[in-house]
Amino acid sequence: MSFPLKLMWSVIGILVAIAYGLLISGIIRKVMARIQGRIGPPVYQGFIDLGKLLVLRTATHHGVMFYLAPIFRAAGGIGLYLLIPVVVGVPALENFSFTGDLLLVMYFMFFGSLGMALGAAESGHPHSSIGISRGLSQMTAFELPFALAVVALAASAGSFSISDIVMAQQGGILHWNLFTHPLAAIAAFLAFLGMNMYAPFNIVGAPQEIPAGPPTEFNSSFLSLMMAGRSIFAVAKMVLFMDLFLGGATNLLEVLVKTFLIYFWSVFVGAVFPRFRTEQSIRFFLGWPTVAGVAAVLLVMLNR
Amino acid sequence: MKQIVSFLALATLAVLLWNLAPIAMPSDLGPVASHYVSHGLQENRGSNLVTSVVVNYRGFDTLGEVTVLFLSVSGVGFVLRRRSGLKVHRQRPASEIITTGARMLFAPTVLFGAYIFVHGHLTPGGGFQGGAVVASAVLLLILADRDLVLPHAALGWLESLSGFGFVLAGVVGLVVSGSFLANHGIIPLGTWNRLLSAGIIPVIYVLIGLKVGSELAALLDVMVHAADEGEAHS
Amino acid sequence: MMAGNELYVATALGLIFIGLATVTIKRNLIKMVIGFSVADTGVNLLIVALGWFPNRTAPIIDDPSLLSDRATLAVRSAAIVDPVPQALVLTAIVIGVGVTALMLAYVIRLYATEGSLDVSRFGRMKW
Amino acid sequence: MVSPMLLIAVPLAVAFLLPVIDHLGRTATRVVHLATLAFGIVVAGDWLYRLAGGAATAEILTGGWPPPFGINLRLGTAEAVLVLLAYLTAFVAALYLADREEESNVRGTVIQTVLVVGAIGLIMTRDLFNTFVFLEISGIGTYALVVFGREKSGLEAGFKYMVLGSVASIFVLLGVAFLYKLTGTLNLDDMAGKLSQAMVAGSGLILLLLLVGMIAELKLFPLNGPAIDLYDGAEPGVMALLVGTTVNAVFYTFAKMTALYEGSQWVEAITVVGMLTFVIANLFAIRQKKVRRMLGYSSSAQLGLLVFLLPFVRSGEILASTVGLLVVNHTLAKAALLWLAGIEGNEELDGWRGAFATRPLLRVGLVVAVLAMVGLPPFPGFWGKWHALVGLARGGHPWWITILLLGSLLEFVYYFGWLRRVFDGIQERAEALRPLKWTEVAGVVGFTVLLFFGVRMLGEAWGSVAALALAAVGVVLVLASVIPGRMQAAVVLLAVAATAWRLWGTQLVLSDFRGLILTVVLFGAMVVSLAGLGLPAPRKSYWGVFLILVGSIVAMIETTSLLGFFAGWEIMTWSSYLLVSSSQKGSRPAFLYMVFSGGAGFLVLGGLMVALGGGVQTLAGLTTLTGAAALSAWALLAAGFAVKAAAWGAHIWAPDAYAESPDLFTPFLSGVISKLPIFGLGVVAAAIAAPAISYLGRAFDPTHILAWVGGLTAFGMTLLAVFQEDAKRLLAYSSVGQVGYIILGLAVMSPLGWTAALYHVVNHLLFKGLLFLAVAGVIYRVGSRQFSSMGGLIKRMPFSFVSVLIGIIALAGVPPLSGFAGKWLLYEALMERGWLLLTAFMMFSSVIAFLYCFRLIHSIFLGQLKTVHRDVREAPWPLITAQYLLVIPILVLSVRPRWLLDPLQRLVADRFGSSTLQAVGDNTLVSSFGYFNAIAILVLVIVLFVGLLIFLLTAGPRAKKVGPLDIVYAGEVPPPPEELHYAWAFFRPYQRAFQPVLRGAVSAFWRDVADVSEAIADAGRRFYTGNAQTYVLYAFLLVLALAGIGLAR
Repeated sequence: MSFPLKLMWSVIGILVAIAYGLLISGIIRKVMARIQGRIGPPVYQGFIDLGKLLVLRTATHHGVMFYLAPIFRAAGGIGLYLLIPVVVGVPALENFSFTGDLLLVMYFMFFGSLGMALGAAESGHPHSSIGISRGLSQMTAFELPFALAVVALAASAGSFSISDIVMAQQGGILHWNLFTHPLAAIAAFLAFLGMNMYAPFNIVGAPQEIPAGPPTEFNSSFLSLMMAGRSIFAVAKMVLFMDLFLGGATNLLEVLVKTFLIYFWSVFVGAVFPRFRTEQSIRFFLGWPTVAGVAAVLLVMLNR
Repeated sequence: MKQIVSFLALATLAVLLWNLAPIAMPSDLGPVASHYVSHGLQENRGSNLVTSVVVNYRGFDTLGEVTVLFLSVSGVGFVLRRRSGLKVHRQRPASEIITTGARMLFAPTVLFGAYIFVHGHLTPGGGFQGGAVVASAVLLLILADRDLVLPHAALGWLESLSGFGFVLAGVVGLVVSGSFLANHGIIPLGTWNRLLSAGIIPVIYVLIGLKVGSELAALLDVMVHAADEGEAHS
Repeated sequence: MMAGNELYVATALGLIFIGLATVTIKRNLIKMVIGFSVADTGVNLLIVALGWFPNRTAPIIDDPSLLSDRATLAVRSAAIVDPVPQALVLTAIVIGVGVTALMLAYVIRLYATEGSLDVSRFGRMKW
Repeated sequence: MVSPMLLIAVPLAVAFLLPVIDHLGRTATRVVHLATLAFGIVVAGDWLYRLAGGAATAEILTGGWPPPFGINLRLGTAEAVLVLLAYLTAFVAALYLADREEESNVRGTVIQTVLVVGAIGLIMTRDLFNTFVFLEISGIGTYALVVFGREKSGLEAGFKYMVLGSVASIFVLLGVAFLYKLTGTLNLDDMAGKLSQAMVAGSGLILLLLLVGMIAELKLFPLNGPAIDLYDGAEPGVMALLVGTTVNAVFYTFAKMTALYEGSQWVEAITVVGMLTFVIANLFAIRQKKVRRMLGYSSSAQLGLLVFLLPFVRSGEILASTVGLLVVNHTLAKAALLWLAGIEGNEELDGWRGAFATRPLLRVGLVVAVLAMVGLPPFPGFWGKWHALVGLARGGHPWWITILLLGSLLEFVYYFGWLRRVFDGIQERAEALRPLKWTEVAGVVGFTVLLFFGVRMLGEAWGSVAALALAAVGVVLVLASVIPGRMQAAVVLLAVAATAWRLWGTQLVLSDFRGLILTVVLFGAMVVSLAGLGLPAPRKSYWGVFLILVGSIVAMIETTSLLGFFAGWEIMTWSSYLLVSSSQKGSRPAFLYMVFSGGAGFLVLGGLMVALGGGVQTLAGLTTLTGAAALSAWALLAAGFAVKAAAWGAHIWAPDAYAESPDLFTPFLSGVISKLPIFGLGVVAAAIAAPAISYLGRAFDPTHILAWVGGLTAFGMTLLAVFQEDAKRLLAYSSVGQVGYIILGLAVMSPLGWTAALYHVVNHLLFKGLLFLAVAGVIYRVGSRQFSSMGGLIKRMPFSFVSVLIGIIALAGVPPLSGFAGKWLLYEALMERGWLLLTAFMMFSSVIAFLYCFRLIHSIFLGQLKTVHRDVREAPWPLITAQYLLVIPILVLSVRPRWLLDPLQRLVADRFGSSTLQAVGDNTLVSSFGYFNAIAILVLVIVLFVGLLIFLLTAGPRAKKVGPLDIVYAGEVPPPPEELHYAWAFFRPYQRAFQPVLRGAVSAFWRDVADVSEAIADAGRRFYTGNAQTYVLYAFLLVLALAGIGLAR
């Protein structure tokens, strides 16, 4: 398909993804509220916030990096989304996955967070720095089980290409990596909890401790851009997990269902557990999830 | 403890060395020795073969020997150059008998020593023995009178020149017949069993005698005066 | 009348033993020096003994009867003892004298510095 | 020409006359004395010249009779060398002692002269009893002279020495007499011929007596106690004289005597005693606190080494000239050191802190002498040791080689421990020192200059004009310390640029391993020297030594021979050591660096020796090795290079060395020096890798070890880097970690793995050099390395900030910069190899790298600006320029990695065949596992970035900039920036989480190694009780022991 057309499709995709991200986060907040016996905000609260932030009259910034931070954030989210094929086989929804393989995706995940961290750090607010310190720490921690899982999958699929991995899972639910590589799945989905940073791993935002964490100093349009970035980032991650473990998708509906399930998993956990301390969370990821991951890799090696 | 160990070790060592006894038993003369015996007289005309070995065949050893003596005398002088820290209670002067005896014996002893080293190539003894006898004469004088002051300058000159003479003789050999301390074509060898024979050997032996005599005398002097006040004279 | 020279060798070894024993066991410096000269004497005696032969004269040719050939002045090799060890001994003795003299000088100075002749007092430098 | 006899006769005659001459006054004595020695130098030199020119060996008769009837002497090349050496030393020693002769007297001069005579007699005579006479002369001379100056200690030492010496001479005399009795001759050659058939029962004992006597005279273990006391107690100047005369002479005498031991049961005894002395003396020396005593142990050790070699010389396995080199080296270096010890005058090792700080010439002398002593190139000792080892290797004595190298390592420990103190506290020793007479310095200067004759051999070994030229300019710069530092940097820049210009196109090609590394080196050197225009040089000699370093590296890369390679390697080691030590607190880390590098060097040497034992001469020839030889060589080399690369387990030296080395040098150390082990692995070790790895077959693949070592290094160092509070230490750990990735890549042993590793070599040079330079600039301006004392500097040093930003993005491997390609290649390679766990492990540790990357940039540039830094300036322009010289290639690589990858592919192809890495279209790299398109990513990112920027600028209000303290603070006035900046213990929670693995087991292990060996040394040296009688007893026990062993045979 021609390049402009592809471009158009991806722009649409991006917008949809952002919307979906906002929506889903709204749902989550609602669910949480209900679990805790509150009424909670309306489902479309996310859109309201975004709009409000966009139309604010004043904005302050602390310097170049600070200014660029939201851009890093958003670019990271959107870029990640664009690197992952949403529906393999449908060119319109394969985005720019030809640019690179899973390794690229894994590294690109950090692009946004790191850039944003730089900006937040320039704000000079101690809470931002503390939040970043925690965020990075946790990030590295859940990277280990995730990496192990990815290596297991890639090894068995014989490729780092997401499309190939998806293709390798075609032909019925039981061919999904979720079931063919249960251990890898366990490791990855536990890591996923950390990626989403809901309780018990919400140490970065950590309301009662460091009010908003890194974004403390951000306001108005900066914040809006960040929100957008974060939500599309979330969607992208879900799509990635879908491709890796749930055999990808053949149509958008399937995407919706699968991603929602994946997301709900973290919500479900988050609703039940209180927050970890940073070192606890790190130790957690280096514990059983890692063991599961190692086991998964060893299994793959044996099956060679 | 250590003493015991040392004793045992030494005892074992002695036993071990006893194994060498059979080697030490008389056997035939070695090749070198028999050469000296069969050609020594002809080559050096020195009746005293030991002397020809000492002064000619192994003359280089003897030069070293003289050097050793010279060195140790200088060494003693060097070590004793400081006089600090020694207190020697003066003993009373020697008795009349000793002084007179010493004076009486001095000249004959020196003469005897001279005789020995002059006849070194004919009769037993030689430069070293003669020199030692001469020095013993000096010792007699010192025993008789501790405050005796020897003519250092003269001794020094004698010492130096006689030593230098020895080396010179060697170099003459080198120049004349191309070999250090050689005994050919410098002085006619003469006939054996005569005082004037054996070429340069007696000359060297006289020099040695003078050197040894003066050196030992100097040595005695330094040692006796080791406790005296003031810096040593060089 | 002994055929070999066991007597000399034994005596020599005995002297060496006594000398070295004195050196290693006596603590008095002077006695150590004496020990050395005793040992030296032993060695010298041994050397001479090495050149000794039963019933031969000293290597001094003072009468023609010792000559086997008057023309070449060749000496009957069976007539005399080995002259070489005697030459060596002469050197060895003189060297011994020199060393002893130096040792005594040392003792004088050591006594002057330390005021004692006990060898164990002179072990400051170690390890 | 003059008869050699006069070499003895003249000084002797003079000695006899001196007392008389002295009546004319002390000056006359001194003039005559010096004149005599000068005469000797001339004659001996003339003879040496003729003999070297092929003249016949001079045979000298005495008494007019041929041997064996008369005593004869000989003057061959060996004798001539030693005689010349003796006269030279005596001459310079006379000068040195001249000003102390006031408190001495003419007898001192006489004894000095006779000592020379004794030495020369010993050297030249061929008669056994004559040897004894001269032994006594030398002995008595020594006894007499050691009371020179320092009477009390001299007397004590001298007396012990005399006692043992007299016992020894009794043994020798007995031996000689009995040998005469056995063979009927006293001439050495004659006797050696007759001895074999004259052997009878018990005659072994005779040789034993002689042997033990000589062991005592040679000062070998266990009879070296008094000799060591002598070094301790006597006037150093006198000891220098003895080293040059008596010591050498006695050694040569023993060398002549070995003819008698031909085929006897004592040959092994000689070997063992020698080596035992070498190892034990060196071991005991490491605990010495007194300089001169330490030198005594060292001399004993050196003698031991020489004696150890003698039997191999007889058996023809080692050339006599080899031993000669060692003798000359030891004489010159040890004499120089003794004179220096005399000039400095401080007995205690710790008193040497900052010694000669105000006397650069003497300091250079000290360094040169030490380098020569421990056997480093280009000094003669190195060539001697090398050829000796080669001989041993050819003869098949691997264990002797091992022990010898261990002993040499101990030597490193105490000699560089000494230098450590000297380099320590250069400031302290500024007080006025007593003025020196030229006569005192003459010896040091003269002998250190003489030591440089080894350079000739260096030229032969290298044959690289460029390298020699660079080194030469370096030497000039060292001596021309008056030139200001920045100008020297300019000279260096020009010299390196010229070299690059000369080699351009010929050697500087990326598609060849040497070319690649050479490019890295020269580029790095140029960048650093450019930066040097902006920073003050840490030491006057800094740039000179730096050029020597560059020269040695160039030579190492260009050479084709194993010898040339190792010579370059060692010079690289010591020159970099000097550079590391040249900073304020550099001395201690530099010491550790040197010891570990020494160990690494010896491992490499061991590997090379295995190869040489297999008859290999050139690097190219290595490929011919097979089987066990290949494996052991490979293992040793790999181990050596791993240690030098500070791989996990041997990494403890690295952080301090990096952190404390001068800011100007760290980029080079990290960017270039740390790559040389990789060069070694790539060129030397890899050449034999194939047979080595296949040797064990499927049983076990040794590359696994290398791989996991690399992996552990990468992980461990990265983790440690996270917790550093010091910018340079952080980067230091990071560097070592990065080298871990490279080692891992090489260990994969596949085309892709190598491509990854080499790509990373270049990339690491670029971004780590960049980071170190940027940090250097910051440190230069801020005056501290602590994160806690920085912060918010982005406002003051924007350029440095940008450099660091680019640097960390490239380091972290985050797309779109060049780092990602490296990581991608590595993972693909690991997956291909099937090392899945390692892949995940590396992904993990490379993510941990983000932590310290962020830490670095945040704590320095972001956060709150300290009040004191309100007006710091940007780093000096040369520094910035240097940084952007590195930024450009990074960006280029980010756009088109293929510009580097394609040559690398070709490079790797000729070793492994082509890799699975293909290029689809123009920009997409495809491996068997995955793909990525650098340009596409870059475009994607840029488009998004620009788009969003435009959005941000247009949509929403115009943001207004607010001050750093204008932050959300619950309506309170925020505290001063010092308290707001969150930099100290930034990753505290992370540290808590990893507590279990951070116990520092490795450093504990090395500490134990050090403690144990020191404990052994301490316990061992009690053996020297200091009691004369005990020492005599040792002599008896030695006889009995050897007799028990030997006669049992």
